[in-house]
Amino acid sequence: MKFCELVRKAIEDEMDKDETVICYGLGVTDPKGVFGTTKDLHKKFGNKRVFDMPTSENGMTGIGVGAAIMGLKVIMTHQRVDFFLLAMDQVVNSAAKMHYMYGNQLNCPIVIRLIIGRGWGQGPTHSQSLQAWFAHIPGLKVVMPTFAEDAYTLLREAIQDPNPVIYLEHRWLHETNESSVKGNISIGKARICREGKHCTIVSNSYLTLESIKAASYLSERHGIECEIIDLATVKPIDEKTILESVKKTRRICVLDTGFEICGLASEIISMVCINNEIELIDKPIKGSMKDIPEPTSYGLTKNTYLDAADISRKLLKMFKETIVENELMKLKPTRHDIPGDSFKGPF
Amino acid sequence: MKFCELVRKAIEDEMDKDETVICYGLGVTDPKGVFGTTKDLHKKFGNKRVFDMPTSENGMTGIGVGAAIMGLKVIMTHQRVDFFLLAMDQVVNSAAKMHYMYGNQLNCPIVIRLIIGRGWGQGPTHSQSLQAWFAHIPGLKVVMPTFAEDAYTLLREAIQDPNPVIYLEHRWLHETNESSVKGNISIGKARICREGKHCTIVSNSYLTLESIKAASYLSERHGIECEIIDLATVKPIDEKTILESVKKTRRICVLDTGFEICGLASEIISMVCINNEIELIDKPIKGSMKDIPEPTSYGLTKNTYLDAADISRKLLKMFKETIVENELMKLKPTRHDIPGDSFKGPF
Amino acid sequence: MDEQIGTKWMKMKKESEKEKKVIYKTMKRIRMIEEAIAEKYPEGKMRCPTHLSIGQELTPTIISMLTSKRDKAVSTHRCHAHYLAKGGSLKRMIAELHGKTNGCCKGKGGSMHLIDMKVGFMGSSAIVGNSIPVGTGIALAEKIRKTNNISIVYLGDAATEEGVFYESINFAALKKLDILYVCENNLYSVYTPLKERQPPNRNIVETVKSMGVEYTKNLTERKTEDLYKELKLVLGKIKKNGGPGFVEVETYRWREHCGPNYDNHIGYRNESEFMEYQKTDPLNMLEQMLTKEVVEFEIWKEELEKRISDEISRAFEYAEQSPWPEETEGIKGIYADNGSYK
Amino acid sequence: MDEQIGTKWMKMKKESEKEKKVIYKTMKRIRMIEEAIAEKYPEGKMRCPTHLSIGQELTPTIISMLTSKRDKAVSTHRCHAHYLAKGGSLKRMIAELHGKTNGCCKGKGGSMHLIDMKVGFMGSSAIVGNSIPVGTGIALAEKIRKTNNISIVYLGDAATEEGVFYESINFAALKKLDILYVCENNLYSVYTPLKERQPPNRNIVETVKSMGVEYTKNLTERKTEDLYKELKLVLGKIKKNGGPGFVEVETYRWREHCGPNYDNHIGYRNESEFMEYQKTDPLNMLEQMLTKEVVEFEIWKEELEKRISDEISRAFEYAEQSPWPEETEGIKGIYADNGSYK
Ligand SMILES: Cc1ncc(C[n+]2csc(CCOP(=O)(O)OP(=O)(O)O)c2C)c(N)n1
Ligand SMILES: Cc1ncc(C[n+]2csc(CCOP(=O)(O)OP(=O)(O)O)c2C)c(N)n1
Ligand SMILES: [Mg+2]
Ligand SMILES: [Mg+2]
Repeated sequence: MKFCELVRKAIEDEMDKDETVICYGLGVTDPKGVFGTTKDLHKKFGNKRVFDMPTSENGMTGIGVGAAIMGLKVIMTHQRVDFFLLAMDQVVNSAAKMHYMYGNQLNCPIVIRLIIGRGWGQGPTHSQSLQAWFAHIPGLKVVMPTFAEDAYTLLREAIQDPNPVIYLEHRWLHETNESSVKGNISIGKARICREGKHCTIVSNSYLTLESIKAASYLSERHGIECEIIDLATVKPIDEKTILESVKKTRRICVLDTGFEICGLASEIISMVCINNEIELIDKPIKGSMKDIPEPTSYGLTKNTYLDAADISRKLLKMFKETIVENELMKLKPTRHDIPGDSFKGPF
Repeated sequence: MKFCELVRKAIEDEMDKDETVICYGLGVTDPKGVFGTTKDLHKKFGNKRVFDMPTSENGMTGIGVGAAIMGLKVIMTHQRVDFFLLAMDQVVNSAAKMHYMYGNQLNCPIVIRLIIGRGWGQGPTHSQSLQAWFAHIPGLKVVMPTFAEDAYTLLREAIQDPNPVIYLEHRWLHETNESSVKGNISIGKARICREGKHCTIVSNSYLTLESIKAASYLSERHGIECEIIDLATVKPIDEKTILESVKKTRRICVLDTGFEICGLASEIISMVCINNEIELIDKPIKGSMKDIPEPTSYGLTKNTYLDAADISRKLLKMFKETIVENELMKLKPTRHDIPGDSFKGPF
Repeated sequence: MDEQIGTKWMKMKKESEKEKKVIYKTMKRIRMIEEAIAEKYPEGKMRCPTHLSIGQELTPTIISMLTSKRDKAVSTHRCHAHYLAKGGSLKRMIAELHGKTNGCCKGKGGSMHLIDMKVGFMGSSAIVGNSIPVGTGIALAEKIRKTNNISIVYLGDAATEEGVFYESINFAALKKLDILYVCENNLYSVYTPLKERQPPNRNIVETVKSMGVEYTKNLTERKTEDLYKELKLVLGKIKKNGGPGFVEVETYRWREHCGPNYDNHIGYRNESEFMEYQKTDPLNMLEQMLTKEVVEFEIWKEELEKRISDEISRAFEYAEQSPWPEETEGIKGIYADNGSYK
Repeated sequence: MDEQIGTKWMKMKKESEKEKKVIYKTMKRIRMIEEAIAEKYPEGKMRCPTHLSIGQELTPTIISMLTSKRDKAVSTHRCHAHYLAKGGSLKRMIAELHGKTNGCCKGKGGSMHLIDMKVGFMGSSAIVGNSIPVGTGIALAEKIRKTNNISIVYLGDAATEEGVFYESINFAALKKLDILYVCENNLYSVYTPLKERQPPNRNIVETVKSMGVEYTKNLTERKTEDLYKELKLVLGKIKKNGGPGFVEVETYRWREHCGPNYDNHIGYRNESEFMEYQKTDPLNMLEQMLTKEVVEFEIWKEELEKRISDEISRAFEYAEQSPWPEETEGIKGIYADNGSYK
């Protein structure tokens, strides 16, 4: 099953099991059902539990919080992270703090699904990937699945989590059906999705798929064995898994879909570098989105995103290996603004 | 002159010089004039240029943006950073991106003054220090003055800056009148406010005053000479000044008034650690706000904030010096929730 | 709306005496508690921003009389009267103001974050407008659960300037939620009068009505009888027919916005305006009326005052003797599952 | 408001022929441009989310006729008609859709971010509601500068669900800004009909009026004559007396929300509703009328279509031949002073 289908199935299964679960958001009940992730759920569960909503992001977040503290389990969806900027007051000043601020008397089980846009000229206001913002705020959990099966498992867990959980879906993952590597996953636990002894790559979301491609290439052509840690949960970060891996590899490359300044990659690098038990062989590598608003033009986005070729290049430099450009070119997609046939715009 | 008076003077001087400058915000024209920082300005400049506003943070930010792209220079004030969470859409999706997104045809000269609350039980929603959020967003500048004279210089420059500038004032600095050390300051330039060869302390806002106390103690009693860099501008970060200092001292302690995860301190540590020209002698030290919502109770805030004693302790550990607790205790304020007589609540 | 309600309840038959006394008792109690806080605040033991409700006791008093503990309420920075009228624990409130471990939020919330879920008081927020959608979501949950409980949302006049107010009203009307929005218009937001924030021809009641809210009304605390009748009517209709209601109630804050003092001297409002409102203070007016109407009211009143006064003393004692929270408590309870920090 | 305006303008004296032809010309041009975009979009050269204005040309056409280039306008994701009616450069718009360096945003903005400051088109935003306060701030600046220019804010029906709409209206009324808010109600937000977002008894015009906006009106594009008269009246009053205005105009989008296709088959709206609106399409109706009224209209029309068609071809040629932006352009222009990235 595809990522989007498994997101839908996670919601369906939880709604089946637990009648306190409700689900709403713009487009949730429309014929497209948020890229298929909520399609026809209202037909099964009725419009009391599954509904579309007014375009009122802040209000609807507060309403979700109110319903959640009354014991409903709330799933709210936004088609882009960017739209959710309107709701920061409710997510930061209400959802994140309530359990603490009211002396643990109530809790706020709300899952906020946010979709990260990419490609086909999404441009500056349809492509932001703000996990660092959410991770910065005490009281939130932040989940960012990569593999379709993990999306399922983590969403089910997020719905049952007694805390507010920000659940970030990458638009380019919706049509994928990568199954996860073996082993269980749960919130707070990163996934080692490739073992290796030379360098640890910490990555998340769509970038993990690029990392895997890069790692195969590096292994086959250069004998460099990367260990890939797919974060899966951005907060709380699975410090233990990361540190253990780095203790072994003594090299680290951190990749993140968000902006570079005060971003997640810097956090992880800092975490590794202040740790007393780790002595790195090489300087850490950081790969994030440049500190620029994303342009729209096909002509300008060519080098906006890191792909397997860029990642390989970074690692080859670290290992002082010769870079064979035309091999790297083969790691690039035909069209840089679409992942393949699965998504061709416009939205 | 005090910090708050110099903030006021900066606004007054710019309004005198440049009639396109306008200034508004909740309480701007009231008898208290935002802790004295805008007192009576409306009497001099009239209510077209200086006015109070409805409690509509997001709308009023967009309105400021609209006025700014028309060529007015806008100063907007909020009494707490926390209230401004309502306006993230306008600051991120409009102000920060407009110049870029519209192909450089217009620009958005708006200064957003935000006050960081502290002490007297300000609690979870009146004490947040979110500079990392703003620094994360391409297109914003972020200024955070420590010294009264710098507050003046940087605010004047911010008002004339053609870009949106977030200007963060710490509530505990308003009544201070520390004059800055010699040398010019400007946006993008950090201030070395103490020279030293053993360790670089990068700090900001009120924490710099604590760092200075700690550094004196460390120098006098332990012969440890800290170089203190007061960031002054949080974005763009003055990488050069920091790196040059660390090249010399080969040790770094980064202090920040914000939360620890994906915060400014992690960013600076990561920046230093990925730099090829720097080899540290000791692991970097990080000092930020713990990943918890701030509690209200006097009994719970005792160890919430770093003070000169905490900073000294961290550095003594780094240098493996003996820690004399009763000496450190003398570096602590009498009441941990007030800076002294200058601020005694309630707001 | 029913146009019959002008009838002078206050001058009506004996049965109403009981209600009047209940109102008086609740108001008086809140007033005395708030005055005690004001008196003791300068001692510096209640170390948090504190917004007193003195002058604004009547509306929450009546609303809580007309609703039950199963009905829910949320409130603002100025939440003491709402909390107390709803039946929130006095001891735990005073302990909270002292930052003590027996406080209603274990000291983590302070004066602006009161909560007592046992009586349906679901919390207050220090961010203007912030609790409006939360109260609306509470009503949504009640509706989904088919409980027939009403959600009360208290808000100030400035909160109607926040966009989230309209977003919430729209949703409540769309989903026909059983909710009453109570806008206590005390003419000021901090030191800023209405005219600097809203146009003079503004009519919030009309606005809310045009947005699809059926029961709306403009009220004032200067007319206790009408206020009681109207609130009874509105709440009755919500209970019976369902759907949202909105009332705007004119009221007046006596002391400074935040803190224990009077502040007429600083110049943002007229002494004469203040005097006018003091003259028509609902508590005093009610007291005068009861003095005339009720036999041996003075004796009853003295006893009442004594009782309240004792209760207040006990609450402060309780708060002062209540232990400080353990220091480690501060790093606990960030998450609901595994409470502690790292 | 003036109640005289019902007079049948369309049936009036010859002088109006000129206006009608101007309206027709502008609408027709926008329609043809949008249809050309729809036709070419599947070629995959315009690689950005694109929201067509087909069916919604009339209101911006009239408004731009009645205002000047000195007056300002801001718009939404569905901005093509607003931009073109205001006089925005066609070539630079098509180049922008192609992501080329001669695009009106140098390719950085795309279809949802059009701007042409020379004609007072101050930009559009892809975030629902986002440009409403920005347009309000523009009006504030004009007021402070005493220019007497009007600010036009275009918004969709869903944008009235965003709190910032009310915040902006309140401020415009408070400061008596010279601004016209134009809500184009096309009954849908993406695939969601009004009834799932707003209560049935909702009346946005009343709401805005109650908030202190003097000139408000409910209008429809189905009555071209009334629409013209009313907009003229409202804009005239704003120019003359100052202060804000608000109109809600019923309109209808023909194609899918985002993209070039028809989408009635997917089931969110009725084919019959669609047919009804097509029957009363203002452009067709105007064309029928002009056919009857104007001598040799067919010839004039053919020439017009030819001219527009040529213009469109030239614009697409211009766009396709326009160079891609240099790759380094992407990292330039983050700040207004020293444009480049690091
Ligand atoms: C979002 C936000 N903006 C500003 C403030 C600062 N503030 C605290 S109370 C207050 C006044 C609110 O006035 P009103 O709603 O009328 O309530 P009142 O104090 O009169 O009871 C303001 C502006 C805040 N707490 N939150
Ligand atoms: C804040 C925000 N929420 C949601 C969206 C997604 N979105 C894009 S267009 C649109 C529909 C808006 O409807 P309306 O305002 O009626 O304009 P129309 O498309 O009908 O012209 C929505 C919901 C967005 N862009 N911004
Ligand atoms: Mg008030
Ligand atoms: Mg619409």
